[in-house]
Amino acid sequence: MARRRVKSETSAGTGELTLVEAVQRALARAMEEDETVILLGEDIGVDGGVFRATDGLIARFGADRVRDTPLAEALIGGLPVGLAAMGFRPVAEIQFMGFIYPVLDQIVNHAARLRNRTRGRLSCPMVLRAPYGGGIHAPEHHSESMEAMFAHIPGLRVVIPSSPAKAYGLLLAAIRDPDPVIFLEPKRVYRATREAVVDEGSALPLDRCFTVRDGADVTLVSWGAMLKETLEAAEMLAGDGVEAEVLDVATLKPLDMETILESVRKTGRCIIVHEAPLTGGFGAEIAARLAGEGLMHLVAPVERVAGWDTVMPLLRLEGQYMPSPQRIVAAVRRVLEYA
Amino acid sequence: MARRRVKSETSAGTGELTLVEAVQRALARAMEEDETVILLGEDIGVDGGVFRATDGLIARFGADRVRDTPLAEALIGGLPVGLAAMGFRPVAEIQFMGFIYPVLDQIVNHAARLRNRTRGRLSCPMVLRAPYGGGIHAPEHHSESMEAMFAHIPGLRVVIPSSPAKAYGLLLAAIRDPDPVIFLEPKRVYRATREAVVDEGSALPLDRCFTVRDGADVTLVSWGAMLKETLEAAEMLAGDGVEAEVLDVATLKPLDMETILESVRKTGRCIIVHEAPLTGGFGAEIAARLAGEGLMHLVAPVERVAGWDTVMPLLRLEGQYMPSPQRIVAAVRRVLEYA
Amino acid sequence: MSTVATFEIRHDRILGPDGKLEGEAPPFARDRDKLVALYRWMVLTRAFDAKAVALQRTGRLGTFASSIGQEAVNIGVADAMAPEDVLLPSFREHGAQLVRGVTMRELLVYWGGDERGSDFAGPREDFPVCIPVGTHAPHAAGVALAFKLRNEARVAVCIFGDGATSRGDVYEAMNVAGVWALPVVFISNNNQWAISVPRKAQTAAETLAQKAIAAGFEGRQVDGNDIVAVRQATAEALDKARRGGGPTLIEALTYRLGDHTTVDDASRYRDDEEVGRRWKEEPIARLRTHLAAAHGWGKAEEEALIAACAAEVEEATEAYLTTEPEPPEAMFDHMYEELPAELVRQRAALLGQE
Amino acid sequence: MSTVATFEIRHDRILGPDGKLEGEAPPFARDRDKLVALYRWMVLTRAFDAKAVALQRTGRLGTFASSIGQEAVNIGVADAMAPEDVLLPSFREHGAQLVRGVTMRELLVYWGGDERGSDFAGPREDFPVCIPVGTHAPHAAGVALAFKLRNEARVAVCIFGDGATSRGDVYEAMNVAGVWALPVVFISNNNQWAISVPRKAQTAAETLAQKAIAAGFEGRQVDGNDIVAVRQATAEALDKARRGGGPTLIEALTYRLGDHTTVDDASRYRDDEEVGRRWKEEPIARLRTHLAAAHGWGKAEEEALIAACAAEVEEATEAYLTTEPEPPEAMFDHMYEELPAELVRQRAALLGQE
Ligand SMILES: Cc1ncc(C[n+]2csc(CCOP(=O)(O)OP(=O)(O)O)c2C)c(N)n1
Ligand SMILES: Cc1ncc(C[n+]2csc(CCOP(=O)(O)OP(=O)(O)O)c2C)c(N)n1
Ligand SMILES: [Mg+2]
Ligand SMILES: [Mg+2]
Repeated sequence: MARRRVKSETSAGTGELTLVEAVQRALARAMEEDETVILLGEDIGVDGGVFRATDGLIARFGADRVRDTPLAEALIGGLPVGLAAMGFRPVAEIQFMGFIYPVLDQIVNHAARLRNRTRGRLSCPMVLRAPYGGGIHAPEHHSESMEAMFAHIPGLRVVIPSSPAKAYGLLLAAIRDPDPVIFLEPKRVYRATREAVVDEGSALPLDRCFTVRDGADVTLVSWGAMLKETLEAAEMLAGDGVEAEVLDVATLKPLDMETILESVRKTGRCIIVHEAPLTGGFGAEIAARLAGEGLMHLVAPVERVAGWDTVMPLLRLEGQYMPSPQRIVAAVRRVLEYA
Repeated sequence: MARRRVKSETSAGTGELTLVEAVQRALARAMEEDETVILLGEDIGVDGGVFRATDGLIARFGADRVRDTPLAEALIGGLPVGLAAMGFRPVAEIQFMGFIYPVLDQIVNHAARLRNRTRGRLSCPMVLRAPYGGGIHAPEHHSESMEAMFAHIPGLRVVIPSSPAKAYGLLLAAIRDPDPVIFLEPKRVYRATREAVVDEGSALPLDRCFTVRDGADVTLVSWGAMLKETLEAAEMLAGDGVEAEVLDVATLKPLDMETILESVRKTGRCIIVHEAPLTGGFGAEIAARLAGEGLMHLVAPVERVAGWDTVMPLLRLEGQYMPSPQRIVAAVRRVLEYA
Repeated sequence: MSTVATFEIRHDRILGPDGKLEGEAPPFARDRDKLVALYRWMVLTRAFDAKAVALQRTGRLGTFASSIGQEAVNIGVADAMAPEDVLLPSFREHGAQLVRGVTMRELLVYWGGDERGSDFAGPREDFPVCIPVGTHAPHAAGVALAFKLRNEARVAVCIFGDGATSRGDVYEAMNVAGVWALPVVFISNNNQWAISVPRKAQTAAETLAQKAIAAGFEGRQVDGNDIVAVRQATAEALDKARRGGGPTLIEALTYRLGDHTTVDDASRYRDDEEVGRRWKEEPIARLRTHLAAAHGWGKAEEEALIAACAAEVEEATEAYLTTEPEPPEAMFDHMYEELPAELVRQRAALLGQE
Repeated sequence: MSTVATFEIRHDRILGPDGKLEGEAPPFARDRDKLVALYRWMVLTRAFDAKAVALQRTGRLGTFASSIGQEAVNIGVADAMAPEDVLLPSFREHGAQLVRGVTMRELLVYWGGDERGSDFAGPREDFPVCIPVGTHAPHAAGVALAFKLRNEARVAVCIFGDGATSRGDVYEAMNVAGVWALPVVFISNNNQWAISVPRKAQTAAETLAQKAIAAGFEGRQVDGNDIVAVRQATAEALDKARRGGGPTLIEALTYRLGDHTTVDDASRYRDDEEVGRRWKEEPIARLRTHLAAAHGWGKAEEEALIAACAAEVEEATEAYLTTEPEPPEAMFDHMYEELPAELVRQRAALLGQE
């Protein structure tokens, strides 16, 4: 189907948006630009999504392009493969990451390899969106962070925005990307802050880490919701004259290791912060690269401040599970003891 | 149901077995010992499993305890949860790892957390067996190695035997373990070698790495089918006077890091070898630990010799995908250049 | 051309919307004490629901899914079960859990964000609520297989919603239950909505009961606001399962009178007019009308019962609010029967860090 | 008690085992050229199958799944399709793929372990074979949705086996196809076995056609060894789908005369007696008998056709065996439209290491 540019209904320009509003704007922008973009998911239509990420889109683009699916996650993983192979750019939503596992069969066995297994004859430009992570006192099974599972799958891109502006630019890039992208949204940040977002359709790169704070003493690497704790830790450290450089990985796959190495070359110390369980989390990949190409820059052990290797607890103990600025600062203090 | 010891029909004692025969013996032994052990899977009954891992068991234990399921992997993940909660010890088989993804929902959301989410009221002593890995020129989707996905899930144990004797002892331990165990069998080794196996029901520990070759110059860490390539590499190196210590991780979760650290303390160098794609593979976790607790022992970068970050190719290029002794030796040579 | 198979789906209603018994009623439908007991459970459940919502609104409970309007399904199903049967509920079966012996305090502890709420003192083998929709259906098949293998005359009862019938694992579980003739009863608590998605958008099947045809066993439909029909159909299905007759799927037609959960706003997607209409069919008033007309149920008895239920709920709430918090290390202590070394270290780190 | 829904499953056979037309036959069933063309495709498919098995036995092909005995389903379905329709085959639909325009050489290249075999020169939008059983059913729904959204009069045709009907994703795909009235035809190529598991052990459903009842659309059964009935039922389903009538599930009753694949030994789990009986119903002989009796098909024509097919197969085999191997870096070159830096490095490492 020919891509047709539809004249923009959105009053382009800058606005102070929350992350979830930025997601909605990016979806609207992409749908206007390209009529092959269609949305699929549970409660994304009249309800506008349980987090309102698709608020108003069914009214604007119609029920053909904003489709409530039956309650069937394996289907939500598989329908887009057929659509994408026929030239559409489906953006599917899984309501919470805890319900994402049934899509893995479709993502690993089909979406991520359709291009390769047909030697380029068919491809799969789909985006799978899902809110991830804890911190909003959601019910059981609603607060998981399983990005590492996806980052291990060849053929995918895995993107996690940490702010409204990044959500907007990275989601547009993900939708325009010719290959499948897993786009995980930190629901804890959905409404936590507002940021100026220029809604003019410009995308951010899908292969770049962002340096969000400069510093020469230690490198703090994180992504998604944990950027907040990490930046708070950097503030606390600055109070004691410790300058932490903070990197937002943003795109886990493909990983921009150059930016991380460059920083560690300068600081010699690295702490990786993520919410997912420590063992086998994506922090391990970054630490492993540091143990490899980066080893000669390290003056101190690489520490990972992560979720414990336990099930994400129900809300009463949730706070004790998530990495805190205090845990990050404590880790930094330990690595600073090495000279 | 009370556990009842049934007198052994197996002529106990030592025999030269292949790995798949050792699996069959362990299953038979466990079923004799404990009538709550029951097998579930596709073609495990009259056919004896497509690899014959359950050969003859339906004749010996009956169709009630050796059950062919309908062709439904999500079910094969979920049925055992109900059985285990009611006091059985189900051992379920997924025919090939490429078809294992539909069980993840049940494993992550239920099997791995039933004990925790009921604070011990219910538990899930199930074993999920699956042949994994490449090298036998199987069709598309049959040769994956996705152990890292499971090793990231809190509440599981993940075990990968590398030899007949280990398969026997570790599988018995897995079945007797009170918590869910993912047991991945290197199908490439199924019939590749024979080894003396003492079939007297003694299990191996589920929290131990095995040192399979001593050496002081470099530590080679691997598991499953890759032990063969790793040992071949060690042989080649020995020819040139390089003594490699070879460790068989065997149980990836929980990881016995002590044994690995002890070796690296001695050698200062570590190469991790696995068949799964490099990025986010379980080798990353081991390398990350070395970058942390192990950093001060490292004299050279930790290298990972792994599958490429590509889809496992069809059989023509399979050999080019799998780590070879040559690639391992080349990595060792590189790390030996550091003094 | 020949016809190789024919099927039909029956619908049952015994107690009509006007509170009158239609057709022939089972003995218990004429037993005043039994009916009053069922009525009391429904009233208690609604009182509990209201309290839970109030606690959430005031920040003393987590997100909660009210079962208002669906009490007849919950109570009718659970009351028909034998104590030794096993219930596998979804997240909207508070009434059924109460009848099974789970306490209101335990339910509040769970919905308040504390895993101890699923460590029921009462029905030790009942499953905890299942949040991932439909994923408990395979467990029910497994539980039923356990009973069959042990030749126990017990039945697994799995309750899920209308939306859940779209999930492949629910189909896979029903299919294996059919081919292995497992002692399990599947209840589709059809409240017409899956959050904002109406029943009609979920499937083109005229009834949800006919989902059982694909699995080769009986599916039937009952008026889910008629507790007599629900209890009777469940009793028949349990009896069949106990006698080796295999599974049954019962579609209970009811209506979700409230929001999906305390974080949902149903006015975004359905109009009050529809809800108003459905209030006229709700199960509690229906039984009350019948009790009044047929059994002289009066104002005094009604007020006494309401007061008693309110008191029970208050007591449970009090017990919940004064429950000692669980220490943080508890998140480690039930991960494995024996905690691996690595987790022992992490547990220590957690404590050290406080 | 009332009845709220009734269903029936029809079974069709037009060309009987004795080679005689039963009941009323569609025009094409009386068209000699058409019947000969269909016959030729079936004979070619069987010759191809035999060659592929021989190549595997001699180490020149990977594991292969023969479709011997199931040719009528393959050819009947594909021949009814329009070129612009899209086929989503399982791994046992070689005949259907050939009719669609995939070459024997391409099929051999794929089964020989080379991804280029799925880069069809002919039907560019047809899907490659699907090895994970049933996982292509959701793709078929997606393809059909694409057609519907573009108002194209095209239909997705998804073929899977009897075992596949136990998979939840096949059910989920059928359910959404029903509720969205998607232009898709599902064909269950029921060869009575899923490796060693007989059809009866797969489900208690009397027919597989009735799986469609759970999804709210028509399911019908045909004699899968009767190519006339298969083609006609498929044509009717395609026509209905094209006219906006939504999906159909066709259960084609046939039999797997060979082993499951070249690594299977069916004698472990089924007796030759059964297989011998089934040989009497196989589709090629059936049509040959009819051609001979009704259209004077003779020895000369038969021998010429066999020889021509053998020659085609030989030629394709020769082309396959002389296909230049793909360079190893090809495993990288189609992972992404643009190869990320990390993979560029790995690709170089692969080449360096040779
Ligand atoms: C697998 C899964 N997907 C999505 C959700 C989010 N969710 C919670 S309840 C619900 C709707 C369930 O509808 P239904 O089965 O009819 O049960 P009801 O809520 O009406 O009782 C959804 C989509 C979930 N909990 N699990
Ligand atoms: C999801 C999945 N599980 C298991 C297998 C292994 N396997 C290959 S074919 C097959 C049986 C398929 O039976 P059926 O659907 O009847 O198709 P048939 O082989 O008879 O054509 C099995 C179990 C697979 N390929 N995919
Ligand atoms: Mg509902
Ligand atoms: Mg079959």
